[in-house]
Amino acid sequence: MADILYFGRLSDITRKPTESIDLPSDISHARDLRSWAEARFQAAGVFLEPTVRIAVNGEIVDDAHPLANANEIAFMPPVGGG
Amino acid sequence: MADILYFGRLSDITRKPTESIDLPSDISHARDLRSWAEARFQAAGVFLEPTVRIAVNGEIVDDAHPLANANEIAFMPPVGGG
Amino acid sequence: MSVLINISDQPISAPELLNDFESRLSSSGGVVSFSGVVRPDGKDTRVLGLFLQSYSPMTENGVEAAVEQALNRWPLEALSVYHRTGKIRTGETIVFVATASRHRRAAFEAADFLMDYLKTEAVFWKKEITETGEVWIEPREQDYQDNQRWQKSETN
Amino acid sequence: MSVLINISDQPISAPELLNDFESRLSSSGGVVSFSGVVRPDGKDTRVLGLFLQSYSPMTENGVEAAVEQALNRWPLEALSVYHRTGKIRTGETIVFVATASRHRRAAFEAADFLMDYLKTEAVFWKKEITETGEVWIEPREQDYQDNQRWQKSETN
Repeated sequence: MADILYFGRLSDITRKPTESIDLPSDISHARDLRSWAEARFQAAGVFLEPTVRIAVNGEIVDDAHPLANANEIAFMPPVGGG
Repeated sequence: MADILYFGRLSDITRKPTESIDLPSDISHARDLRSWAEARFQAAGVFLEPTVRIAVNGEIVDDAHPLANANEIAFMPPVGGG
Repeated sequence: MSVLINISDQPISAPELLNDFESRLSSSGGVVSFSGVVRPDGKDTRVLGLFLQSYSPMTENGVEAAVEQALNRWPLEALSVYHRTGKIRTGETIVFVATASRHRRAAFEAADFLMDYLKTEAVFWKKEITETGEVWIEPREQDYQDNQRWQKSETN
Repeated sequence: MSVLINISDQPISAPELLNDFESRLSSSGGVVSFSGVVRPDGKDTRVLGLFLQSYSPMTENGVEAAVEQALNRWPLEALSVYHRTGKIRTGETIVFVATASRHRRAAFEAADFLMDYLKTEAVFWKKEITETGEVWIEPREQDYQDNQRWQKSETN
């Protein structure tokens, strides 16, 4: 199982902040999970936006990063506090 | 009578922060008061330093400014707070 | 060096934190503080408050890395960063940064730098709660430009 | 706009003044404060305190003019300048400046500008009281350079 986290406006689309899934066998890299989430949530391209970054186990990664079960994988729209 | 004020390190030389004098007849401009103070306090050139400015009635003036009795005349070494 | 970093849902009182900060100083000449207060005026409507989401420990790690950068770049004696998460009402303080240095320019620049980091790179997501609903707010272009000032001057 | 200028021999508590300042705000996003604390280390010897001399009303008029400049230049909601005169012991606060604006850059720059004015142009004379005697201190070259930054950017 991998934990998938949806931050900021993404959780408005997914209607949940987090879920645990068994990664399908066709998801081997970060870019695959973008397409998967896009299709799953009918997200009008939101998960493909370059400014929506992916973090694996707390580190920002690029789309070619490999994914595996037991990873914590976060979708992160643009950040900013204060 | 004119009030003469000596600020900062100048009062260490004059040994008084202020004095009232009847302006001698040969003191008609700010530059004359510099020479007068210089001679009076044997000040080793301090009153002639260009960074020591003169204020008349609360306004910085140049050496050509006229002086008169009833003026408040201040010798101001470089300023700075905080 | 005295460093405090605090990211929590507890209220922030800038005067109290400035008081604590001053008590940690021994020889600093200049102390700069910044506090960010939630404004009542949103894009179109009155803002009742914000909701701030963080991602632990990425949020904390990022702030710590920015603090390290500030300490390497400026001669600071002390530094505090407080940031609230969760629900924060209009008029309440969302962020407090304080810096102390014997050089006032260093204290100003380090506080400014940390605020730019917090506004543009810190791992927070921000939702405005208004009279007409809730909307996620992402950084303005101006915020990114502010932050890039520091990258340019790295090459000096 | 809310402006407070205070030049007196009364002690300054930066946290208390920041608290007062915040209570005057209605909608500001960013609040910057600067406090200057008397340092224990002088040029050669331990500093016990300072003596600050002012020249009323030139000192007040000059600060007011600098405040006017700041208000013309930056969109500020509130501004405070407190400066002590007379004897001030090491560890005590000699100056406090606070600025508030909905733009944090404006609040930072205005506070920085006012401090540069106070350090280099404000009508004060400063004497260090040390273990070995008393010595008048005039501004450092660095202070003048800091202040000139603002004149350069006037031409932008």
